[in-house]
Amino acid sequence: MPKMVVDGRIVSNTEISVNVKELVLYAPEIAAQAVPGQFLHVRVANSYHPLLRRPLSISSADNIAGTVRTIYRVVGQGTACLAALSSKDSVNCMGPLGNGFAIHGQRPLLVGGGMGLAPLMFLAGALCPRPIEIVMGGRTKEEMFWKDMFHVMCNTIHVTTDDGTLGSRGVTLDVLPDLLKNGAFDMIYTCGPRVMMEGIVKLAKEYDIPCQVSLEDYMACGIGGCLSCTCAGNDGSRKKVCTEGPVFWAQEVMP
Amino acid sequence: MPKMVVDGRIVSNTEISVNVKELVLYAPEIAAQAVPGQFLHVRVANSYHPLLRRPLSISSADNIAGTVRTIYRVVGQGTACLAALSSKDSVNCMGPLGNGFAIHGQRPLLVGGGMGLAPLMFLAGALCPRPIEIVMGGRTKEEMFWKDMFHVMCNTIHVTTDDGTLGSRGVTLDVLPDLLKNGAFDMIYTCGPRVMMEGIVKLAKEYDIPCQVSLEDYMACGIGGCLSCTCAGNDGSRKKVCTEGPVFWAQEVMP
Amino acid sequence: MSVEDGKSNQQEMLSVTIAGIKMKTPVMTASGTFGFGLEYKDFVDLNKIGAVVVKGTTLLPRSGNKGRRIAETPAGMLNSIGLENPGVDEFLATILPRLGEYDVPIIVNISGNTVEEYGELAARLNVAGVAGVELNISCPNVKEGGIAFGTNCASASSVVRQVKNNTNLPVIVKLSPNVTDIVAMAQAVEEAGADAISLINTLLGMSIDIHKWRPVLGNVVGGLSGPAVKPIAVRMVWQVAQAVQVPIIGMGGIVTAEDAIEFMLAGASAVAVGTANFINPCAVQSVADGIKDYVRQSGLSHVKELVGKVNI
Amino acid sequence: MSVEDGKSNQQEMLSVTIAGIKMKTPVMTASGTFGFGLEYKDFVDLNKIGAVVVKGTTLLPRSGNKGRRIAETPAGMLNSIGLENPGVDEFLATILPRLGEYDVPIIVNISGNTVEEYGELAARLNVAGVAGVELNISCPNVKEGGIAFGTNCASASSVVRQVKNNTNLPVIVKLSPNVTDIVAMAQAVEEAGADAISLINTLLGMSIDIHKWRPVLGNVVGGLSGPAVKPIAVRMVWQVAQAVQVPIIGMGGIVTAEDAIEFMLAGASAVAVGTANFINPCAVQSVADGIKDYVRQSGLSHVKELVGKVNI
Ligand SMILES: Cc1cc2nc3c(=O)[nH]c(=O)nc-3n(C[C@H](O)[C@H](O)[C@H](O)COP(=O)(O)OP(=O)(O)OC[C@H]3O[C@@H](n4cnc5c(N)ncnc54)[C@H](O)[C@@H]3O)c2cc1C
Ligand SMILES: Cc1cc2nc3c(=O)[nH]c(=O)nc-3n(C[C@H](O)[C@H](O)[C@H](O)COP(=O)(O)OP(=O)(O)OC[C@H]3O[C@@H](n4cnc5c(N)ncnc54)[C@H](O)[C@@H]3O)c2cc1C
Ligand SMILES: Cc1cc2nc3c(=O)[nH]c(=O)nc-3n(C[C@H](O)[C@H](O)[C@H](O)COP(=O)(O)O)c2cc1C
Ligand SMILES: Cc1cc2nc3c(=O)[nH]c(=O)nc-3n(C[C@H](O)[C@H](O)[C@H](O)COP(=O)(O)O)c2cc1C
Ligand code: FES
Ligand code: FES
Repeated sequence: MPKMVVDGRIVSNTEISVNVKELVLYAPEIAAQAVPGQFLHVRVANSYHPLLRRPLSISSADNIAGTVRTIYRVVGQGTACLAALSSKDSVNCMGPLGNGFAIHGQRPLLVGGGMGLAPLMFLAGALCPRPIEIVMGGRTKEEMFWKDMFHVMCNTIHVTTDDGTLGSRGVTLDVLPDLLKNGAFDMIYTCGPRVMMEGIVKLAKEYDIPCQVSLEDYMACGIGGCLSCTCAGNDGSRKKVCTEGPVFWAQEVMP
Repeated sequence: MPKMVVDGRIVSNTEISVNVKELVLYAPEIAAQAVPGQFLHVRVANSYHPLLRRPLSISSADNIAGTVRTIYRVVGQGTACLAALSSKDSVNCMGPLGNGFAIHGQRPLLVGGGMGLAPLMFLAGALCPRPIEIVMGGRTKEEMFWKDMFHVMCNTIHVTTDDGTLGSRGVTLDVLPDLLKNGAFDMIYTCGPRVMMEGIVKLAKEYDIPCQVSLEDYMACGIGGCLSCTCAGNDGSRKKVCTEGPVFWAQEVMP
Repeated sequence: MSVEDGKSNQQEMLSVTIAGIKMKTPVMTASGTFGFGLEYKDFVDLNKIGAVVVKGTTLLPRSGNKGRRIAETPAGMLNSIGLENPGVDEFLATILPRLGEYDVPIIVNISGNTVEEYGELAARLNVAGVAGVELNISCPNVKEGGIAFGTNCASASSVVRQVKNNTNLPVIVKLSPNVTDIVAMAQAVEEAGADAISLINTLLGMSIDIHKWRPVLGNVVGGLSGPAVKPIAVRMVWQVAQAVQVPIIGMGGIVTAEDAIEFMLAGASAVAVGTANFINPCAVQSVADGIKDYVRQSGLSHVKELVGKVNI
Repeated sequence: MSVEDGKSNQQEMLSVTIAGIKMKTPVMTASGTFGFGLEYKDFVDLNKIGAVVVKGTTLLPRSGNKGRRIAETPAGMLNSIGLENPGVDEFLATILPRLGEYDVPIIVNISGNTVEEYGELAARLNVAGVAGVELNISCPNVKEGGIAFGTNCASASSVVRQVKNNTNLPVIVKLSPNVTDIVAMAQAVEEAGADAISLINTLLGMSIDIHKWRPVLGNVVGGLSGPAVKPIAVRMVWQVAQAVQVPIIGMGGIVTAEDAIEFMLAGASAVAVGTANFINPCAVQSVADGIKDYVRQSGLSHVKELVGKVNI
């Protein structure tokens, strides 16, 4: 599957929560190819400052409309540049990059924390009509706009917030033991903060459920050329998050 | 007269000829102070690239509306950034900078070449209702949009174009000897390419008419702090174009 | 606590003493980018800034380099002003008295062609109203056959020694970044008696006009400054801070308070704002204000608690 | 003239031979920014570019530096990859054969801890399919007590001599810009037998996270590249071009054809695109296309008519 670089016309770039925006790009070549777990590498400004592209997960792709969607949090200079663009602009994108999730298993459990839910959304769409159970965590109610977005695709949604303003107070990890004890999951997919994923991988091992993790790292090229994103593989080799990931089997890269 | 730095709201930024735009800024503090010959030092983008400000002459100031106007040619990165702005944006400006023209003389002759006509426009307004004669030169007809702009303020307009598409074919210098022979000018004001101004100064000397020239130079600070813009004065001293100019008496700085 | 007390505490929060020079804030102006200070008085309250470091001054007046003197580069600029200045006597006679109206330390940046010239300059500037001298040792050295003082430990030392013998004022030595081993240079000048070290001067660069096939600058090469050089400057400050005891004045691409804090964490006791004065004429003040906010928000009681605190 | 002829003329216009290596265009890839070339094959026709300079290769595999490896800076970036690579044997066994499918010169960038290691690397790479070696002499040298080979004329010379004794391939020497006197370094490696000189490697820099009070990079310091460094690189190319006979490969911040032309006018016979590959994955090709347009529009018949033509 060839990677591409295209100027995607912005269909919309709307705020969906505090400091979170949803960007829809018309990029039919990418939309036609993208699979869940892959990402775009976005030139947020035609400028030397910011200089580098920004990796953003594909949250869905509409092959008929020719659009791809990303959901991003405005955290720094690059995402602020992106947030300033509007529907008359276009934005240069490389994609679809990286390896996606393996769509195995009949009883998937998805666990996402914060913006880690972005790639899981595309995944949930692809897993339909399998019965999907998802655990989503965030700091506070405002971060859980995800709930409505996953609603149609998932059978059961468990929400945790750090402050208890929505769902149960605590973190995703807190609700997991009970779920795993009672459920009959045959695949766990997870994306979120490193510590969260490490905890989940430990539990998955305990319950002997195969687990796929989606990693993040600082990236320059996005296509395996610079080695800025490599992580230690359990086989002693280095793994490039951009091309060998961002989705890995837990046993490849997690302790 | 204190210098200021303000965020000027863009009232309009319209194309008035090929690659030439007219920018009207709401900047009442500057509008109230500005005199002909002074300039703005404009931060064309809130970016490090381009890094430096761009000096642009004030082409008019409306004290009642609180606006200042500049007319600029898009020649490189900085002016291209400026050209991309629209009326919802604002632009950070230092001004009014530099020394203006001395409004002496009852029979002024103005000679401007190309974008050198920009500061002369503000001057013409200030010289009214004195009878003003102006010689304006440019490469071709399209560059002579100035004619209509000066029309109401000037008694007589002489136009020269390099290709003869408007007015007489040639350069401003060609029509000057006749004008000086017949006219009774008591002041010459000139702004334009260096060679043009040198020729005019030579003629002014010949006819013993006082002459003011407006110089251009590459500027970093615009306020006398960096010495990037200094030129050799005839008294052996260095003159800062940004603060001691841009308007000089010819005998101060010209051969 | 009254409002007055609050205010004065806030001011105390930023005050520093560098090489015996008391400053209200750790934010100075970088030589050559702020004229003699007076040029900026409409934009900055000179009574409120750390120190004014004036334009490089020489024994005799200099008219500087011919032709175009600045060029813009990505996130930076090249300059080849060539030390245009009215000479030290004119400075003392007409400029210094006008600066006397302001309550701000005046530091004079000096450049000589020979070791003796540096000494002579320092001697003449050993007067009331001058708070210190900053030796610019990156200019061509005639006696040594064109090798800059700033790239040779031995000649840098002799300049410093000569100056120290000729003045009671604090002596700040400004190092050139165009060297293999900035630490060796810093140690050499410290050893020779420098009271503080300024880091960094400009990096030697060049731009070519591809339409004219000519250098953009009249002087062919020039000094690179601005945000582009910041990572190099921060690195040098950090390296030197490990190796010397004297305070470091950090500079090179500081535009915002965040930039200044980076230098302080790396080991700078004070900072100077250069090229940023051209972008924002109020930069010296806004950098200081931003540092104050940061210090307060970080729950610190004084800016000096930042110095050298980068955790390796 | 048929369309075919026109095409071939246009291609001839750009062909250059550097140190005996025939290239279709003067635009190469900079080591470490283009993987082994294969990573870019969806974006660039490898058969049409000047040369692929592969990632820095060492005798044994290396896993590179820990922690964060890149940081963005104004118009530039810092990297501290730390020479992660699979080792020369793996390169020869599995990567080089795949590169053999393409009609493009492969230049292998090598790094050793000792003079002997450089020699050994060169010997192992003296095989068909490798067009030349590029010596990266800016990495820490264990034997010499941490001083980089690239900052000392004598050790640079001995590396070059050792490599020349161990290979028949053209030897390109890549110099570090972190030196006081780049000309002396260039002359030393030319004298020792270098067939071409690459200029410049990255400048040592540092960024600090002001919220965490920690260096941004896991390795504390890193190499600065990108548009920010271009003026320094152009200056060094120009200085070295006055002083050596061997061809220079210019690099440092080249993003556009205009940038590349600036380097060629300064004296580079070829150029390499580095950081720009991250911004525009087609950069190598678009720079070459832009040079071709420029050459044609300038009424020149060959790109080499630009080399060193800056008019001082
Ligand atoms: C494969 C992948 C997919 C991602 N998908 C999403 C997504 O769908 N939605 C979303 O909101 N965010 C996502 N991120 C994180 C996103 O890339 C960063 O938030 C973004 O790059 C921040 O840029 P900035 O300029 O605003 O922040 P700054 O902090 O100013 O960025 C400075 C530099 O650090 C890099 N950087 C900062 N944070 C991260 C990070 N968390 N991961 C990688 N690089 C970072 C930037 O790219 C830039 O080079 C993803 C990251 C990766 C690696
Ligand atoms: C006092 C003064 C008044 C001016 N008034 C006007 C005006 O009213 N209308 C107008 O169209 N132009 C005017 N100019 C010229 C205008 O400043 C330049 O055209 C503009 O700076 C070009 O910027 P750029 O980034 O588009 O071009 P670039 O060529 O990309 O600029 C590169 C650098 O060179 C500088 N530069 C380029 N050309 C000039 C120039 N001619 N003079 C000074 N600096 C230059 C830029 O400021 C910038 O720092 C004036 C210049 C001065 C000094
Ligand atoms: C236009 C200009 C003139 C300068 N003149 C001097 C000088 O006279 N003496 C000196 O020591 N440094 C001089 N410098 C260097 C600055 O003081 C400062 O060290 C350097 O620019 C790095 O800081 P910056 O990036 O904040 O500008 C000059 C810099 C610029 C841009
Ligand atoms: C991520 C990265 C990795 C690099 N790795 C190497 C390397 O292995 N060997 C080497 O000689 N240079 C290496 N370099 C330096 C580049 O080849 C080049 O000399 C430098 O980046 C300047 O060019 P640029 O500004 O176009 O990137 C690396 C640069 C970057 C940005
Ligand atoms: S981002 Fe360049 S190798 Fe992964
Ligand atoms: S532009 Fe700085 S002194 Fe004139």
